[in-house]
Amino acid sequence: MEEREMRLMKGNEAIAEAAIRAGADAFYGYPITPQTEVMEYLMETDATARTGMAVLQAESEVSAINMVYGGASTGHRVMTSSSSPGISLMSEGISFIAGAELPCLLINVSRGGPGLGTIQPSQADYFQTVKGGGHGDYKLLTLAPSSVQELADFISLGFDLAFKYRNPTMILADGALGQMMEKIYLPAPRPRMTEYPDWATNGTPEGKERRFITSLNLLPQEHELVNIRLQKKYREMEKNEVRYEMIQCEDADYIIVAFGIIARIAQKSIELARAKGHKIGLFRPITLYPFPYDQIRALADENRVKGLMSVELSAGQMIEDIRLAVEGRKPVGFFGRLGGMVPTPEEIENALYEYFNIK
Amino acid sequence: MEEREMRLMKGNEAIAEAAIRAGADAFYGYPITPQTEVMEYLMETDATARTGMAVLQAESEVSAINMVYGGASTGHRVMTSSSSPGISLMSEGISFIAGAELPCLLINVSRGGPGLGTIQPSQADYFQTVKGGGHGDYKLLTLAPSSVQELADFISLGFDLAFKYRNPTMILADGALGQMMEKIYLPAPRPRMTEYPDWATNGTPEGKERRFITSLNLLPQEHELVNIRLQKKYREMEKNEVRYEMIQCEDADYIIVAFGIIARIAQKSIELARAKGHKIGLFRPITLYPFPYDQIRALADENRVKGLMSVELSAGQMIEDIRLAVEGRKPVGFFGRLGGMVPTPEEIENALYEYFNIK
Amino acid sequence: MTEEIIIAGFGGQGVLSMGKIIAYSGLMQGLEVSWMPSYGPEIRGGTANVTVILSDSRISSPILQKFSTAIILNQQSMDKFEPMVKPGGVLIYTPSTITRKPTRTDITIYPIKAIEEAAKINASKVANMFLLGAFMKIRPILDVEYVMEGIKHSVSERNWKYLPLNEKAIKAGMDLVK
Amino acid sequence: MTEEIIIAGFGGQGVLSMGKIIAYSGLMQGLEVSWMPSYGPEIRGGTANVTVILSDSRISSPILQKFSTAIILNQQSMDKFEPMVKPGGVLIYTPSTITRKPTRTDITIYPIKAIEEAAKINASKVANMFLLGAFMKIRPILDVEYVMEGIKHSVSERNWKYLPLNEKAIKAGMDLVK
Amino acid sequence: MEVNDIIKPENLVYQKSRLMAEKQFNFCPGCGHGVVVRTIAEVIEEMGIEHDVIGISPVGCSVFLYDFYKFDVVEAAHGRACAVATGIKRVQPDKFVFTYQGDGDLAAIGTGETMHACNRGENIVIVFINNGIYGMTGGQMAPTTLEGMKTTTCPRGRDVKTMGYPLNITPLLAQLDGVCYVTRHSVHTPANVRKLKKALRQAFENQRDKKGTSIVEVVSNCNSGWGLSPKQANDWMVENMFKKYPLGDMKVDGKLVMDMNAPR
Amino acid sequence: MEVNDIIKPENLVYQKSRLMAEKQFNFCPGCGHGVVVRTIAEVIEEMGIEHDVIGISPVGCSVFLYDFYKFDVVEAAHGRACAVATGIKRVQPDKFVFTYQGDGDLAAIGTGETMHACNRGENIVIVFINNGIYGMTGGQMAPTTLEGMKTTTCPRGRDVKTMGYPLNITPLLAQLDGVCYVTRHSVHTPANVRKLKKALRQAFENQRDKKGTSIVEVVSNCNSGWGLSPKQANDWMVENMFKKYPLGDMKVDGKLVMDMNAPR
Amino acid sequence: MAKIRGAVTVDAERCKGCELCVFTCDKQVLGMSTAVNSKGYHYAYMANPEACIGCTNCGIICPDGVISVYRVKVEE
Amino acid sequence: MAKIRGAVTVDAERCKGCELCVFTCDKQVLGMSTAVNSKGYHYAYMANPEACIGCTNCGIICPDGVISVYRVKVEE
Ligand SMILES: Cc1ncc(C[n+]2csc(CCOP(=O)(O)OP(=O)(O)O)c2C)c(N)n1
Ligand SMILES: Cc1ncc(C[n+]2csc(CCOP(=O)(O)OP(=O)(O)O)c2C)c(N)n1
Ligand code: SF4
Ligand code: SF4
Ligand code: SF4
Ligand code: SF4
Repeated sequence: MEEREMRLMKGNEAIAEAAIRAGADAFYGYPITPQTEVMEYLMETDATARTGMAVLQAESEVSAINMVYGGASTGHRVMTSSSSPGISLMSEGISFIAGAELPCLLINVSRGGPGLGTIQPSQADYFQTVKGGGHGDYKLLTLAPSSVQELADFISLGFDLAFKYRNPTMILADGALGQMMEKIYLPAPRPRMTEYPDWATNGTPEGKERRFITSLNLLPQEHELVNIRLQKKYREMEKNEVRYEMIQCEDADYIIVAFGIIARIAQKSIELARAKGHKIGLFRPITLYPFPYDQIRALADENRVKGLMSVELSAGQMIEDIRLAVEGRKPVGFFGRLGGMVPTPEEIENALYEYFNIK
Repeated sequence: MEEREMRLMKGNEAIAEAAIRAGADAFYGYPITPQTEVMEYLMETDATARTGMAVLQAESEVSAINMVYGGASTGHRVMTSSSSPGISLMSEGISFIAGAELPCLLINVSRGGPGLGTIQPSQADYFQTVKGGGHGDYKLLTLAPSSVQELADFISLGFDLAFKYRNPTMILADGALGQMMEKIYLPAPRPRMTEYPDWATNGTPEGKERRFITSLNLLPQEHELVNIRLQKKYREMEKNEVRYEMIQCEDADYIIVAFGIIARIAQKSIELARAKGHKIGLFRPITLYPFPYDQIRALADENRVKGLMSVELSAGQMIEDIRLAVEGRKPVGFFGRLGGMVPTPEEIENALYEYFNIK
Repeated sequence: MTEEIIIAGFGGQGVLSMGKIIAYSGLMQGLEVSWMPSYGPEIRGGTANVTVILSDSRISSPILQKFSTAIILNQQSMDKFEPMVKPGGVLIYTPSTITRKPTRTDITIYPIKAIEEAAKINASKVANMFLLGAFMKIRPILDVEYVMEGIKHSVSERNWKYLPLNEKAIKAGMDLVK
Repeated sequence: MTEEIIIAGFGGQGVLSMGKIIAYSGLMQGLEVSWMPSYGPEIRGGTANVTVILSDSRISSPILQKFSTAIILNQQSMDKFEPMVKPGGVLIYTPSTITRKPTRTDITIYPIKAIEEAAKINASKVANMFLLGAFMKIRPILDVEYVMEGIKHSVSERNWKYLPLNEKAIKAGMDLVK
Repeated sequence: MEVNDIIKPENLVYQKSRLMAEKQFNFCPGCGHGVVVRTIAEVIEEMGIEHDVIGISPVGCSVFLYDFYKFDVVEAAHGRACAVATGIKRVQPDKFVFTYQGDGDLAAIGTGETMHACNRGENIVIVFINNGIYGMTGGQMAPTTLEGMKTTTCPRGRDVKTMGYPLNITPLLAQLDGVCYVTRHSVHTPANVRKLKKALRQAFENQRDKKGTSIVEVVSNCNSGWGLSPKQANDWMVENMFKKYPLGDMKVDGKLVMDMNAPR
Repeated sequence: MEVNDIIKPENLVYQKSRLMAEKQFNFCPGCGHGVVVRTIAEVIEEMGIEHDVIGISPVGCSVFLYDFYKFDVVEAAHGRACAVATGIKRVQPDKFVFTYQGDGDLAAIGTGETMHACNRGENIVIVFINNGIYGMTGGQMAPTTLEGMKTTTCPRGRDVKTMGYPLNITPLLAQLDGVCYVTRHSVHTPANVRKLKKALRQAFENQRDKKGTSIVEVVSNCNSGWGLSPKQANDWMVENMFKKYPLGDMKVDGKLVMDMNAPR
Repeated sequence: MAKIRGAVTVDAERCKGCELCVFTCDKQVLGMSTAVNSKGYHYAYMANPEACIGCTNCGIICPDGVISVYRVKVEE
Repeated sequence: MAKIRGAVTVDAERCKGCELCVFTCDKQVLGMSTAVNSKGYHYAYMANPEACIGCTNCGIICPDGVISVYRVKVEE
């Protein structure tokens, strides 16, 4: 009876255990701190023996993402995880996967950049994840967990969304989430797939039309149609998949917007501030793409709300999306720590007081 | 007497000839359409014989960008050029170059994505260039030429800015610019460097302190300082290096914002519209990073201006920067063609009429 | 004055180089020029075309959907570009490689037997120069002397020995226009 | 109730595993817990520390700058964490590995000779269990029975044979607190 | 007897495989790619495995492989065919997976993917077209370009001192433990095509028998890139390419059969 | 005679090279990395070329090479040291450029860069530390991990059928025309260290004489990753690693000197 | 005595005029048309049909697979 | 007769206690301290200084380069 089993687990281990339970068919990856425990756990607990899942250490991240491309093209549930520099190496492959409309699960347990940087937690890959990354007009469905429990829960959700839209899902975590242990309830195991989608190139059964997977269209008029189809799909995602959490926003004069681990810390700041009588609320985007523009705009539209502040482990990236939502309605402040540093609840609290001149 | 020599040249050839004349020390690249002629021209005209410049065909883009990293670390003028998928493969290396603060020149003669896409012109790598791309908080000085002449002129400018800020410069061109021939005046040749910057790891002369190049800082408190230094540098660039062109904006009721080749086409649209009595202006960002936020905001602040429209060869990327500049002051419309398609002047004209309900 | 030309045919028919010569000639003559090919199909056996613009003022868009002159060397290109000639414009084509004749009545149409005539003087390789000559006669923008300069610039030095042949072909092409 | 603990020392002194046992024990006892290491230095020979939070309500930030209890095993960690103990908090340390004694007067300080005592019974490997015992005595949050459960969960089965030794060490550690 | 009396269904002795799709090849006239592509289809047809085949097209002149076949094909990014094949094979170990790759794809940008798939002994077939040049992008130097040979990125001939030596990669791959079968062929004569077909069959049978990686190299022409007519290109190939890349088996059934001391 | 009478500057017969910086190594106790790093410094010091040297540190346990030396060092991205070296050497052909790389760096993620730098005969020195494991990230499987050997990503021992075979890469690199010198050493005894030093000297002299690529492999320990004490690790290495990776020269002055038919 | 007679069909529209079949046929059966197909290629045809023995060589060598080969045994 | 005497210094603060020098010294000169340095390592020292012949082996094998070796020729 493995259902809803309680465990104390590292985030990275939770990813691995949840993947096995989500019926993942393959994990292709390459070691990199701070997420190496994902593959180590899969190997240690012998995922292959447990469910038949394939686990393979690739020779590089470039290879790993292209293995994912291959596995995904057959309609199987395949995944990889890496950390910032490794994700950069995957950019071309990710663009190919998005262009060929293949479902798969990507995980970035990100660390401080640019370059080799540090191995400490960072959110400076926000832009890379939701705007740029690879070339061309594409979007990754992006989930941002803020606890080990969510990290685990988002694995099967991530796969399901990926298959729903034939689009890669990215889970943007960070080194702290990967390394910390928390109590989690493990999701109930579900079996691996036995039926694969119609488009999958997994060998053409007799009497069926053969399939092919490509992202190439030399004729621009044809390629434009592909792009239009992609954009339509993105509009669908934007309509259906926005996820967020609001904490004590109902009466808040000021709103902190933060995702991932930093939302947890900001929540503590809010407790501290409220104890002093300051009404602060927390808006936590759970999907970074699609971004909860409308919900943030609605908050900014409330007369009560005097301002918002983006708190990030970066020099200010998500703040652009917040500003795009707010469009000048209210001031949008910023507080961030860089290069692997994590602020304390008090620092955030004080930054808020300072920016909005709260006494 | 090679000064200001007039030529009919392909954009790609102009890049190569201008690089030789800019005193480039090395070109490391890998063939990819639509920019392969850059290296071909360097080989055909024997750049090495002309100036001693090193020209090397790498085994991949990953290798090419890391060769650039190496050459740049010695304080030499090194460059590469590629097109969209190749640039994606360079993402990790670019992040390393930015993190280690190395000057170099990167060129993206971009094509339609995502994935293998088409080889036709596109601007869908805007986000990749100015926001995301590699991991971490870094910025590429980005120049967007709209003619073969500018393409040539931006080579030495690009190198000079790169050395001024110890930062990579990216020239974001597109397949049309790379492939078209125009009359250009070639820049006067300048010699290769003979003195290298102090920080360069080109062998420590006797009595000097040795140098090293890295982007690693395991201690996050130290890495945060590096990031703060980077951010300061970016603020400097934002102060000093914004470049743009305004065409007939003085009396314009509506402003088209467009960069690169598409600005040329939009200019024709403006001619057509003005012939019909519609006062349309063109704002052309020349630097995409730093983006001319203030100038666009100032335009949007003018009472006369009723709206702006972003015209792009993408699903809408630069429009986010325009909206960040405008912040709701005026409506911001969008017209774009995707996946390698290029709109006609008439299409743009009509899109403008439609969006702003002009009759 | 702005002349907006499309030249279109199979790869190998000298389409791009004819465009290049026109552009170079314009340059020699002090005009603004742009030359924009349908580039690098990374596939073989497709059609090739090039847009050449000559103007006495700055050229805005190098990419066009309407042309003042079309020079057409195969059927596919005829199908595509006949409708894109501006009313009052010119369409030049090689009848031997065309199965369906152009039907527009609001433009001037010139069938030019460049291929046959070139074959007659054993100069099939310069059939495109016959067309160039015809174009020069029909649209008298470029002077022969500048065009010869233009050719000189657009071919490598070791091919200069063919300059007289080219000149001959151009002149013959001019004569084909009645 | 929220107990915010920092445990810090050299890698190899059992810092992380002590934290893990505390966290697991809390879990067994029905508390909310979080365990946040200073992780994977990708370099060797540095210091290791872990933040463990036990609480009867949802834990917000797993990363803290102020602690109710600090358990310190080397000088570097003493320098860093002594100032981070909340007024009224507790600081436990191993005197033999510390050269500069703590000086705060607004907290309660317990030197615990865990290393020497462990050596005495030939159990240097479980010196950290002595400290655990002392902690349990000083901050009576965790019951021994749950702690033994916690140890069982946090070590692999083949190491269960050491459970009695661990229990002995914990009890001895408790006795070290006067 | 008239020709029309002969051309009757019952007299048919050769036609292209029914696994070839209607789409015409985009290859240049006379390019060896076409022969290889067709021959693969013949082998798959004869083995009757078309319902269990997944092909992988590379980026290169054969990028449109997926347009040419009537079975499943996945288009890989440039150089990554072996990684894509691995990704497919590991979740579908009972399917037949083959890659089709040019020299730039397999031996330049894809060197790492190729080496490691072979070293892992991925149970796949690798068809490797060595034409000494980058065809698709218009004739640049490839790793396999011969010394002194002219391409657009070595217009005065490959200078091995600065540009590297012609990379004879299959003999190296043959030495990897995971590799079962390595053989080199050509398609310039019908006899050679027949030999290639046998080799391809052997390769797919190895895969069926789970013997590890099989590599079939085809030394081919690129008449466009070489600037020669198809016939001239084949002649040039025989005279020049075969010296550096001699035809024959290198490894059979896991055993090296080449002269290890031969110069390469 | 008292010890203190002996310990006098004039009696000094051995100390670490003056090219070593003050910073302490971050290597684990007893790791072979330290010995190799120091030995390189000795060679550079003895050749008097420290003003013309640029070293390249990889990503791996030796990532901080730049902290250890008193000459110029550039830190490369994981696997790209050979490309970085190429980029440097091509603009500074008269400097001495060397890379220092682990097995993951050189033979997994960097396979392409390594192969092609060697094939181009880049005139550089490659120092290759083969410890059969990924040290820096905490002991995962490397391409060179032995069959059956346990690591965190093959906790039940490397299963060559699914995880690939131990990759013996230097004999392959030795077969590339651009490569001048390939030799394999170890640092577990003073005699071996002395041999290594000679080899390193040879390699740098090759570079001085513009002879192409020189590769010095060092079979080393990773006691942390292997879960052994330093002494045990060295013993295990002698017994197990040397079988698969025997010490000795493979190529000298452009000529192969290894038994081409030996099993690898 | 039995004699082998062969014949081939060439899909003229798809022939690219590479002439490899012409060079390959030992019996000099094939030749190239003077006319071109819609792609502008001269295509192969049986210039000397009597000589064909249906050996399939031309079919095997044709890169574009446009040749089908037929063969009969004829009693003389 | 001339005899060779040697001695070594160990930078105790930088010694990581790997013991490789101890195993390497044929003359059993070196031993490990019971005390630890500030990093917590037991460090090497000359346990048997008389025996040292200054062969440099310990210095060469020390991964951290903490050993310096001295040698004199002593006339007996
Ligand atoms: C990442 C990337 N780099 C470069 C290219 C451009 N490109 C397309 S095909 C090709 C090489 C083709 O040569 P080869 O693999 O030898 O195959 P061939 O065309 O000769 O059959 C290159 C460099 C690309 N598409 N993607
Ligand atoms: C792109 C990228 N992928 C992965 C890593 C993580 N990483 C750091 S070092 C290393 C491997 C180290 O092993 P090796 O090269 O054998 O050197 P060693 O540490 O054993 O000396 C890895 C995978 C990284 N830093 N960058
Ligand atoms: S370019 Fe070369 S390889 Fe490509 S199709 Fe043409 S002849 Fe064949
Ligand atoms: S079948 Fe044989 S004989 Fe007949 S045309 Fe073909 S090659 Fe010639
Ligand atoms: S081989 Fe095929 S394509 Fe070539 S000429 Fe003959 S029939 Fe035509
Ligand atoms: S110098 Fe030689 S004899 Fe002296 S301690 Fe070192 S190894 Fe032993």
